[in-house]
Amino acid sequence: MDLLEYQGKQLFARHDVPVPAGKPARDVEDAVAAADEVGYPCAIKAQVQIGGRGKLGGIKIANDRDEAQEHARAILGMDIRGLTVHELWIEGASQIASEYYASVVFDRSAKAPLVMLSTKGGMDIEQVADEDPDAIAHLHVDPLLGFQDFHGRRLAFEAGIDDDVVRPVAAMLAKLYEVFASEEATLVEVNPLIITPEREVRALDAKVTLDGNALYRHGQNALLRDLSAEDPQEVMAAERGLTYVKLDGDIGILANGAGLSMSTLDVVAEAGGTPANFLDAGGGSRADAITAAVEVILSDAKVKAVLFNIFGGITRCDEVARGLIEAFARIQPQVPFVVRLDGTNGEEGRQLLSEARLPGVHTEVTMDDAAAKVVELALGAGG
Amino acid sequence: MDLLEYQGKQLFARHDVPVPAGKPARDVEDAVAAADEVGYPCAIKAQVQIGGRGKLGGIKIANDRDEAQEHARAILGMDIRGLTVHELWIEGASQIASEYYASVVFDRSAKAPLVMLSTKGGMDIEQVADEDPDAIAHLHVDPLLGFQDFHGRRLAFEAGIDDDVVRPVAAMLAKLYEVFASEEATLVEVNPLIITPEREVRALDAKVTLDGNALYRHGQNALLRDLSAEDPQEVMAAERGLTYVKLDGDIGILANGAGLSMSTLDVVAEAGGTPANFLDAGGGSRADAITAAVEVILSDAKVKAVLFNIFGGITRCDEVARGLIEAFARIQPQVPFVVRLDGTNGEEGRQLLSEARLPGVHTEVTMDDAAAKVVELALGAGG
Amino acid sequence: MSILIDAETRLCTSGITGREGTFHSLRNRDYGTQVVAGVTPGKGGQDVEGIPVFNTFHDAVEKEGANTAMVFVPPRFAADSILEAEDAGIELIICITEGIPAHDELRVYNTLKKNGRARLIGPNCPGILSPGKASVGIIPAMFFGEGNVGVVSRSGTLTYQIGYVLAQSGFGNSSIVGIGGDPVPGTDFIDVLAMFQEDPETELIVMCGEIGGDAEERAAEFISASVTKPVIGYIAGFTAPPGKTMGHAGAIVSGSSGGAQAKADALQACGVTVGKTPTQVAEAAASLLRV
Amino acid sequence: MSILIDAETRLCTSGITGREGTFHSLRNRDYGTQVVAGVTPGKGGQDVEGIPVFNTFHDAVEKEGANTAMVFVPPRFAADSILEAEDAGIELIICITEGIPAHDELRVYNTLKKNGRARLIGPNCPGILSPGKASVGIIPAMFFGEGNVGVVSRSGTLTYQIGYVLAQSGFGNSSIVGIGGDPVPGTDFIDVLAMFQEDPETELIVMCGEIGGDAEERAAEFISASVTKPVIGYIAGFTAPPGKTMGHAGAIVSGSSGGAQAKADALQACGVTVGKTPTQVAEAAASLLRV
Repeated sequence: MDLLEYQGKQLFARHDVPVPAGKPARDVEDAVAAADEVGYPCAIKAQVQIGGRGKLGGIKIANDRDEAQEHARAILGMDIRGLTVHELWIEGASQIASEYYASVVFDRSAKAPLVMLSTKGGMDIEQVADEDPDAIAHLHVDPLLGFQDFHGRRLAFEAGIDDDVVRPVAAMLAKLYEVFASEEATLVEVNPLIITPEREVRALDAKVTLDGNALYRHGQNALLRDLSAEDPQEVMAAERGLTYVKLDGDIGILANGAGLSMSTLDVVAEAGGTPANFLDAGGGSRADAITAAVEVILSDAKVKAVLFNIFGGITRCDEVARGLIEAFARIQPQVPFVVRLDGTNGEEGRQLLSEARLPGVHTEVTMDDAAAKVVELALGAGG
Repeated sequence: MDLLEYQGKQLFARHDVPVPAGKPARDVEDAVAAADEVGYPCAIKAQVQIGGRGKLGGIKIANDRDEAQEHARAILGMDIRGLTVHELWIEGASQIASEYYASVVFDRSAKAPLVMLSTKGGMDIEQVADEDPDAIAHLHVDPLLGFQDFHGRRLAFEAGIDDDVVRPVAAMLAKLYEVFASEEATLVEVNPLIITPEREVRALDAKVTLDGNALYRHGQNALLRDLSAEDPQEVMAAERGLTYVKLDGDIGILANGAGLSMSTLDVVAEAGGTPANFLDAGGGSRADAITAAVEVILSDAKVKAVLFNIFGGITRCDEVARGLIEAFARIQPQVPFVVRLDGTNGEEGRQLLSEARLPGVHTEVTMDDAAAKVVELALGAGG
Repeated sequence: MSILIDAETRLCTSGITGREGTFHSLRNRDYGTQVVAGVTPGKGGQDVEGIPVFNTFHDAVEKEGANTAMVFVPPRFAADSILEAEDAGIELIICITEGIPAHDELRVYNTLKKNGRARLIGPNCPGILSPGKASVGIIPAMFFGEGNVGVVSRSGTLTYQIGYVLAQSGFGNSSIVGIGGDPVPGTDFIDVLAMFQEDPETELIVMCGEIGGDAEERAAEFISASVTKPVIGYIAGFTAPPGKTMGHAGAIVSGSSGGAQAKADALQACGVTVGKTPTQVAEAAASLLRV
Repeated sequence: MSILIDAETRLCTSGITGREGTFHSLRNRDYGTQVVAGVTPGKGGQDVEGIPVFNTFHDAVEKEGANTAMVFVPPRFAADSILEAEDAGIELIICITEGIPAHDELRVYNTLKKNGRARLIGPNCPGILSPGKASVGIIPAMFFGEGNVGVVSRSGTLTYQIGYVLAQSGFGNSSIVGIGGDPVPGTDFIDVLAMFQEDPETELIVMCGEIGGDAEERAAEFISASVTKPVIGYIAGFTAPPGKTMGHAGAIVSGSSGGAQAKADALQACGVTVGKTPTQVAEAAASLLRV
């Protein structure tokens, strides 16, 4: 779960990571009140889960109330790389002597957290990594031991930050690691980490990704989820225990298991079609999950045909068939379906479907044939 | 640092270990007020850092105010195995369905914490260990991993506690481990851990030893130290950075390093003397530490002669000599001293002493000769 | 021959009294696996259709000689169950559970690695099938026969799909190993490739990867250096747009590495035949084995 | 020959710019030890009488090839310094610092054991002296000459005392190793006994124990099983009353085990000659070596 900047900063504050004082706002009036409270000059910052908003006009400095109103009005509702700004964060403008970059990420290859520090803050760090990799000091932390003081010192000395801030920056890294470990984050990134003219260290931005699987242990964090900032269909799917990712095409797809689901997209693409979505009905798909999945897929108006590709392991094909029958009873789909059922209870599932004689439902035996058929149907519908 | 029962229980309460509600008291009036507040029946418990007080009359149940007053009066000031009771703990009397034993100890051999659970609570656990070792379930915890849920379950099942309290007792063990690890204890013991008739789990006693070396990280715990319950000479020594243990004999002993100090006691004993104390002046004894040490040693009126046995490593013998000269200037000891100085700057030290011509100070070259001499002097003084 | 599980496997299921735990334990037993015990704390002394249930893995090991664990408990209890199995001396732990917190996986992985006593397969994996010998997990065993193709895969259903296509082409399997799609799998492609390389029955290896991470790239290097048997690769996720999470926590495309094409290229550069669809994998297997 | 340190030792002192750190580093250098670097965070680039100071152990290893660390920092920084030295690739770490929290020692010990890269001597120890070759720590080297007696001890000053008595009786030393008296020593008697057993120069081993713990009892078993060279034991603390702490955190007599007599008995039962005073140790050494 990606947090908005201000949510990340509130999390930081709980772990004594210094952040500028600020307030969130959801409309212009609140934003102006917040700016008055925070004081001028202040920064009006779009809260969206995507980087690069500064260059796109999503962050502006207000020197007085009029400017605060003007900027809040301009930023609220603006589109930043496909995301609409629903929320602002207003914080006191910081004076900056130096900008650093700091992060803790979950490194899958090393199976350990990776901590990074660079003096090239405020920039696109991937670009820094490409062009000047030595400018990023990094090390892995033994997760059984945790972050030690020497880790912080070593990063600070290797990154070549100013001598007088080695200790506070090292201490900041320890706190960011604490956020990472104790909040069960998979990413904690601060860019820029600033040094003020008074030589204070402060997190000017916060990018935090929490592990959704661990939220049950962090009740306070679970409340941070901002459904309005997420794709409504993806939210609908997630509420029903499905993983749904919207894509650009016109062939709705349901499969079980992430690997088979991705493979199904690939095979449909190979056959000349364009998938409308990725939908993993999960390992043990039951009838009601299948019904929900059909609803989610058809909520995308672009869908012209739907492919069900099920190979049963835990999933039982008869349950999938029942779910499909139930879905048809409830929502009478107007687009053709191609259904391929195989694996556990595959025969029972195919038998149920055949008996139900659902309108517009075609069955196929192989994945390749099913893909070919659904592409043909979608082209026919679109043509 | 050994905590009194009630200090341990207050620590427990901070970690959500359930304990009976209670109040401390230092005089009869406070004790009665505390009993009134806690309610009757209540337990009036002597607070001393030693076990077995129950059998010696240090714990009594008061059913009303008169009894509370009577018991408080009886227990305050009583002597329990050489310790005077200065403080009471008054807590609500608990009803007991079962008594268990639980502890977490620092196991030096295994270099890991050892957690124990037994249904033979309320008894001397060393006796249980001797007579019925299978009655104590125990396991080591990997300190890098920490206490896991399965540790608690396994101990609970192996100890054979009642089925219905397996979960709460396992959870209690996890909390006791948390006390051990997060407070940096070397011992956390609960005897008895009780099950009430309502099937609630509760720590009826608390024996906690904190690591004195780690107190700087636990400011709240450092305040718990009860100097009035400790030997005044040992406190005086500790304040001066010395490790002093009072013994029964008449030969005052100062050496540097725990091993050499103990060896000095042994050699004096071999020579027929009885040491009055153990005093380790530490690794880097300076003049002022030596002066303080002489004061501590001589504060014991039984001392008839004093042996200084110094072999210099970090300690420099000239500093020891200076300290001794300084001590003589300040306090004019009335008992003879035998001084053996060797090692770093030994010659300079001996030279300084020889020039100072301190009254009653004999120098010897070997440890054996020094021991023989001091025994001779003590016998002479005593005879 | 087979790898990891066979007729000597003595399985103990954690969470055996749950719906899925019971269902799959019995299926595994029906297949011929020695399912000697189950663990459900508080239900020690009961049995599940004749399989004795214990309170702890320690009891299951002591009383029934269990040497393999299958973990089927909900995600919040899974890490603890894996650690308990290892502590009890189980040498092979197969964790089916999906949705375990990533930091739990990190802790478990590093603890098992430190102690060096047990191998973990998964979590979030379908298990292992050694056709004709033993099945541990949820792989629908009826589709697979004995043979000489070893399969290792990050994905469950994709494994069945590919195994099924191979079976329809007449190939049987030495073992099928699902290593799972989670961020911190207990066992990597490399570990399983090394086992197949050593296994005399295995003549061809099929490796199914997917986008995210660099396990396939590292496997490619390992194949180039240490695997002499023919390997066919398959990568799912060519159609996945960058930056989108496709179900498995693992399936995240980050930057230029971790993408399906990069993985396919890495494998091909190391001499691995890469099929673009499951059907192509079967065709490649056919042509390689008939040489 | 000697054990642990010799002419190849390249020492880096952590805390070199402190009073004691400077004093003993220079003494060690005066003795002939190659003191190649020091570490004090924030003082990188300075030097201590020609010994370059670095900000991190990593720099000291990279730039000066340090292979041995001496830790002289205050107790609250010592665990971190040991872990840093190990992380930097130092293989032998000698920690002089006294008063390190017990849980820090537990964490450090178990981490070093897990990683298997470095040996820790101490903490709370006087260091190691290999007469004529190198001295690391605070042992007053002038009293000891080259020879064939290996000494291992839990106590600092007691070690000097016994070594001195031996020297006065004409015995020199292969190496003198102080393992320290703390609850969790990085290196035990057994480890050092094994090294002396393998060291061709060592013909006799003197082992100085003290009350508390069971390290001497375990050493006795090891000697019985694996040490063929003669061993003389000494135990301090016969006069210590039970239940009193005698300075070293280790010196606690608990129950019947851990007492001086029990330890002496255990050693004697395993064929070790036990002296009751340092002088008796020297006499025993004399009679054994003259046989």
